[in-house]
Amino acid sequence: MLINHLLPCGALTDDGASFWLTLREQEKLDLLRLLRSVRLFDRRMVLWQRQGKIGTYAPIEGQEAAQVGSAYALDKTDWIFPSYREQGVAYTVGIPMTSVIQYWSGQIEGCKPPAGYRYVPPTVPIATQLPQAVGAAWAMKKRGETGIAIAYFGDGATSEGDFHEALNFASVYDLPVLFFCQNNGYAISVPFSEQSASKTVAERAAAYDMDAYQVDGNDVLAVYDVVKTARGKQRPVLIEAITYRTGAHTTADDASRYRSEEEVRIWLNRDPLYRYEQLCLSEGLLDEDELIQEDGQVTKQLDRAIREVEKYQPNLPMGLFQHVYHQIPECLKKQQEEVASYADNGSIHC
Amino acid sequence: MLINHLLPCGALTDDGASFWLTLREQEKLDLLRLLRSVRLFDRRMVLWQRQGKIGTYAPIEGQEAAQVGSAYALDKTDWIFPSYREQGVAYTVGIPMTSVIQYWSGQIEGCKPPAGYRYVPPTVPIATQLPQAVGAAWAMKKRGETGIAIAYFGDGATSEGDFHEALNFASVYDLPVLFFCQNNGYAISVPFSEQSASKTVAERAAAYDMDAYQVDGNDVLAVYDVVKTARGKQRPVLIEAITYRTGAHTTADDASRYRSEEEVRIWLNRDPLYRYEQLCLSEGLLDEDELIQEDGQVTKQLDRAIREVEKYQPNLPMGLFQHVYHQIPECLKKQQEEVASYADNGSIHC
Amino acid sequence: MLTMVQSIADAQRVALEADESVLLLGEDIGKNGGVFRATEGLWKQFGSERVIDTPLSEAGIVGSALGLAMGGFKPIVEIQFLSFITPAFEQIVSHVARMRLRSQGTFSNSMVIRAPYGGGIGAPELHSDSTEAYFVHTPGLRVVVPSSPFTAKGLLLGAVECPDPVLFLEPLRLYRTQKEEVPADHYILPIDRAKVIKQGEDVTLIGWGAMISLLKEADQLLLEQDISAEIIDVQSLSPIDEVTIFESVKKTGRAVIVHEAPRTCGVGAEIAARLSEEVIDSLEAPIKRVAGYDVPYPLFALEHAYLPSTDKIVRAVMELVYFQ
Amino acid sequence: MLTMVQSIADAQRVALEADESVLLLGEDIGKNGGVFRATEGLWKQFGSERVIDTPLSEAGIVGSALGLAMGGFKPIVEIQFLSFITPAFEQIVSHVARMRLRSQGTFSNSMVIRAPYGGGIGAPELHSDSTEAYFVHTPGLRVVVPSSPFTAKGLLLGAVECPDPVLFLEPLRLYRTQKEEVPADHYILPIDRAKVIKQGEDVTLIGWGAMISLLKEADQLLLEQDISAEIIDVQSLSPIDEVTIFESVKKTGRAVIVHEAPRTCGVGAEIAARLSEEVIDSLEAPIKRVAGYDVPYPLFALEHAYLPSTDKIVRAVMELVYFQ
Ligand SMILES: Cc1ncc(C[n+]2csc(CCOP(=O)(O)OP(=O)(O)O)c2C)c(N)n1
Ligand SMILES: Cc1ncc(C[n+]2csc(CCOP(=O)(O)OP(=O)(O)O)c2C)c(N)n1
Ligand SMILES: [Mg+2]
Ligand SMILES: [Mg+2]
Repeated sequence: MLINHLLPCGALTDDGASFWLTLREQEKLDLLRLLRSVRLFDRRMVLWQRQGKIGTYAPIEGQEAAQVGSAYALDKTDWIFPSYREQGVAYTVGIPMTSVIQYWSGQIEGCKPPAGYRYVPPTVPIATQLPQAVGAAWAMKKRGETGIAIAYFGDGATSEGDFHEALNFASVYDLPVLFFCQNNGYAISVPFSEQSASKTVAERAAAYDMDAYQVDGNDVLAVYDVVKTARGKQRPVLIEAITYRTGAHTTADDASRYRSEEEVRIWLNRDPLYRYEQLCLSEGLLDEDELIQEDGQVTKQLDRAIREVEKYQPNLPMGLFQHVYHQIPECLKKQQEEVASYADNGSIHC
Repeated sequence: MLINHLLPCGALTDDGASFWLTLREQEKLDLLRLLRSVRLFDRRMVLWQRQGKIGTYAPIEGQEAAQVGSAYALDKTDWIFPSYREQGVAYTVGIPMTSVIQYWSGQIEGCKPPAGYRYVPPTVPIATQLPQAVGAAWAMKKRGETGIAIAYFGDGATSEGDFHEALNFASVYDLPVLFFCQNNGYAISVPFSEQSASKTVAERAAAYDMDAYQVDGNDVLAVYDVVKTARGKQRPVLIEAITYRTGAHTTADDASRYRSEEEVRIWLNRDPLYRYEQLCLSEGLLDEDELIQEDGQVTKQLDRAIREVEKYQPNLPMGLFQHVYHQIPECLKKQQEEVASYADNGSIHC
Repeated sequence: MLTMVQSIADAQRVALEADESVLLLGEDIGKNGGVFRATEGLWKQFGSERVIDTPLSEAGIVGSALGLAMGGFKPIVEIQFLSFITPAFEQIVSHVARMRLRSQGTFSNSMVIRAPYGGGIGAPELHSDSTEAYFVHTPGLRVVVPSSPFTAKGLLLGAVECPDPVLFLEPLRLYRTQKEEVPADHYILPIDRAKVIKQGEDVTLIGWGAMISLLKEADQLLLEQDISAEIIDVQSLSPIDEVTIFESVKKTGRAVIVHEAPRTCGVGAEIAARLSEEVIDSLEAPIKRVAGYDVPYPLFALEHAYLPSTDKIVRAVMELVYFQ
Repeated sequence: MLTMVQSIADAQRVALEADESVLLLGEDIGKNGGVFRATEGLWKQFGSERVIDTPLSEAGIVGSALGLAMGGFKPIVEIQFLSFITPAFEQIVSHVARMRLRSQGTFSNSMVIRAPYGGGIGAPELHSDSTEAYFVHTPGLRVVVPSSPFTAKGLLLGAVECPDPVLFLEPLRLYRTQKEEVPADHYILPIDRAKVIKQGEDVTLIGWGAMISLLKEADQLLLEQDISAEIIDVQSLSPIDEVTIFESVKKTGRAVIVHEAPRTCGVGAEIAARLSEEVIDSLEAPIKRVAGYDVPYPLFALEHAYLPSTDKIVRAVMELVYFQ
């Protein structure tokens, strides 16, 4: 049963209307600003990639509501285990844009979370963050902290063994971990119907005696509601957010090879930003001018951020050797000196 | 819903009575002889291990019905992927006892299936045979053969990622593979209740849109019936046979450390052999004297087999190098010569 | 004229045409033609029964490929990047490498596992690692690395023909950098031979894959210093063709081994160890390795500092030539 | 007087007592006390919140151990046999080894992964393999191997104290063969040092773990031939203490490296490679390896032929001593 609060046209469902009443104005506005900023940011990243300013990039357009809505329900003390496609989550919880840009520019410094954050560096090998999130949730439970760990992953990730092992562990030890799947219909080019014979991701929870929700992932209110509720359970929950990336898998991908324009058009009509804007405008929360003005501010911030990152000076030799071990071992010092000697004579540069 | 044909006392259930009517006398007798022989064989193996004639051994006492009943439903062209605990399966399908004894004596020659058999060498790393069985079933399907692959595994194996990946593959490609789980309640010392939060193995099939059966694994008739039916489907099926090993995990294990005598006693009262013997005796299929006489013959065969194996002469250097590659590569020939030189000077012996 | 990635697609096309039992399995290799287009056009030509888009499940892919091999098929598996072979590591080292031995020759384990690998192209994290040594240390497998479009096709077809399981590593950096005449039909290059690609007198430069172009560049620089280098393309990392390497080093008396993988326990260590055991009395200088450092492959902003370079190779050679 | 397996249990007891954040995870380590009794008595003493029987799920165990480490705990994981670490290989090489680096020092990846390993005890298939080289080739990990009850406790406690992830390999063959005085309380041996366990002049014998007793036996045989061997227990395979090895070989001029793992790309290759790079001018003979053959570890009826033996070691030494 798909949970839906906000229809593609911007009208609230009955459940949506009740939920809307429970929200403070600040929350309503935050969600709107976040959705808009995340989209701006994401589009900028795609542009910068084309301009050669950053490396290969994984766009999130179309998935903003799933990311913003879920992340907005989190606490600062929650553990967040993102995949590589969670720029909207990062933005929502307050990871500096410079960090995100740095990461996609191949600068390891972008992986360092700000002090106090439990935002784990993006995970590239599919599904591997799930058992780790289980462990982090376990640590919280053992310390009696009230908080959760959330693991973000895609529909393709459900086919990996780590998905299964993580859900099994979480349910055996009854740990406060949310498994948040953005089912965007594809693992690169492979549609979910070829990924799995079960029709939904959510129904897999039963195999672990685990609660599950299936939610319209393009509906920021429903996602926010569901994650808030799930978070409160302090138990393992599987959440499937049905969504779609309207862009390519990454900037190196050509999505027209494996899906039709028609399909994309259907999903463009279910745009997560449009519907929430319609709601906010019709509720008189903001007018178009205000929105455009705010966009200008965000754009300025983004441009500052990329300039910041472009100033990058490679930290050599330390960037290669520091933090591999807690101290640089004797044997590695020779290698460190070698790099230093090349950096000094200028034969290594950026 | 647990499928049950034969009660612990030897009485048939209603379903059991109907199934019994469909069996030929030969089948009825085969099952009896197999159950008895397998038990004799298994006990001999434990004894031989104690006498130092073979290495560490994994006994199957208590699980004979699950193994004999399932294997008896198979065809010679079916692919069989056993774990290390499938001596009853091996015996039933006609793998020579000498091979089985050789395997447990550390002689690789015991892994070679007789000509025409698709009986794969026992798999030690838990659950890894499952994806392989999927592939073998796939090969059959692609060739249009009517046959199945069956993978044998335990309850503990359901926690491994390979279990999940295999079931997912099988259902995505709709392959004729039977996943036959002997749920004997323990993975060495860990009870199934700590292995999994789902109460049964069978219910996991739903996550893959797959058919499943849960069957009394100590009831040879029900197991035979279920596997026969499942085999006929030519589709993926998960079968959970509820059983118990009344002995230790292996001859190196001390089961009294993790389970109570009382629990063992309960299961001794559900003995798979006893109940089927009672049925056969009450149906007048054989009398006790005949049984005892046949035991004597089997014992003689077993004693011949172990003597055969004890004559083993290590095949050096070839035993180490042959079949690693299809031909021995140049680099390995030096190593082969080295072994030969030690074998010649007598410093390597058995 | 084909690029390497085209020649790899071509080799697979030829293999699919020549042998009905050949199957392709992997993530995004069908409709999408592979994320690098290494299977471009094959799904269209051969259909989804032979060019199979699989779930995202490397253990499932390799495990079922083994079952298919046992059942008489010849799977060519694509692992999207070498780092993503780790979920299938157990299937490979405990089963694929051993099935022939364990079944005493009864069941085939013949398959090719293809994987793009190596750095230098500014790829995301874990997309540039060179982990060939894990597999070279795993008996029962073969490991083969081409260094040009022409060798890629011939070696890949050699791997397909081989009854043993072959890990076929495709240097990402070479996928599109070079075009070469590649015969359209079926031809095979031996997958157990190293190749002396340039004769020389003073030092032997030993490498494979993407390192070969680097060695050639370094050789140009060395020539300017009147140093004559012999270059060996190892190609077959396992089992390795040691004799070709020994012969060369006996002649030159000096060896520099170059690879991208971390130095410690890399394949360079094995080559150095064999040299130090077998030809030590011909050596006029230490054996040098120019390799990745003993750190995880860095995010790409620092990969230029991590990777072997002509500078590093020339410096190593100089140290050997002026060694006393 | 404790056996090695008792001293390992004792070290874990001491660690659990000394530090509340220490946790044990593994299959059958709780009620059952471990299949080798390496956690005997600990579940009773510390309860199932700290000595945790896990599902049969190595990726789950190691992955969640990493999460626990990030959350401030100090997991000691038992892998039942080293071969069964492969399902966790991805978690180990892609994450455990890198989390400190990737998070730029923010998140801890400090854990100990214990695994019994090695052959010679007639164990079933895949229960005797020595795959330490996979992990030595993985930067970010430490690999440590004890060779006696006393060093086992001190090194294990050193590993527990270390902020880096440590793979702690326990030679199965030594679990119960030797009893030794082991102090009851907490003591630490450095986990980054090799140890010269016997001085000698003519040849350096290099090994670790179960090979140490073999080296001692071989030394006795060599003494009868008036050959004086120096014996080095490497202990810390990664990062390796090369200096201690270099010093010794500079003195003796000859080196024999002994390990159970397949020869090709084993840790012996790395040691030989380093010697051939750093001390070649001190060498009076080739560097020899006595190692497992390049075949999968055989079923146990043939393991005696596969394994290094005193015969093989003595022969190798003789070849070096009479080399010219
Ligand atoms: C273990 C592993 N295998 C393969 C890949 C290559 N890869 C990167 S993204 C991707 C598809 C992921 O699909 P999904 O989980 O649905 O996430 P999405 O990209 O749609 O957000 C693949 C196959 C990888 N990163 N890790
Ligand atoms: C990957 C792997 N991990 C651990 C082991 C060690 N081990 C051997 S048998 C066993 C328990 C298996 O339990 P189950 O699957 O229930 O089968 P059973 O022995 O009860 O037949 C374990 C943990 C192994 N063989 N493989
Ligand atoms: Mg997806
Ligand atoms: Mg069991």
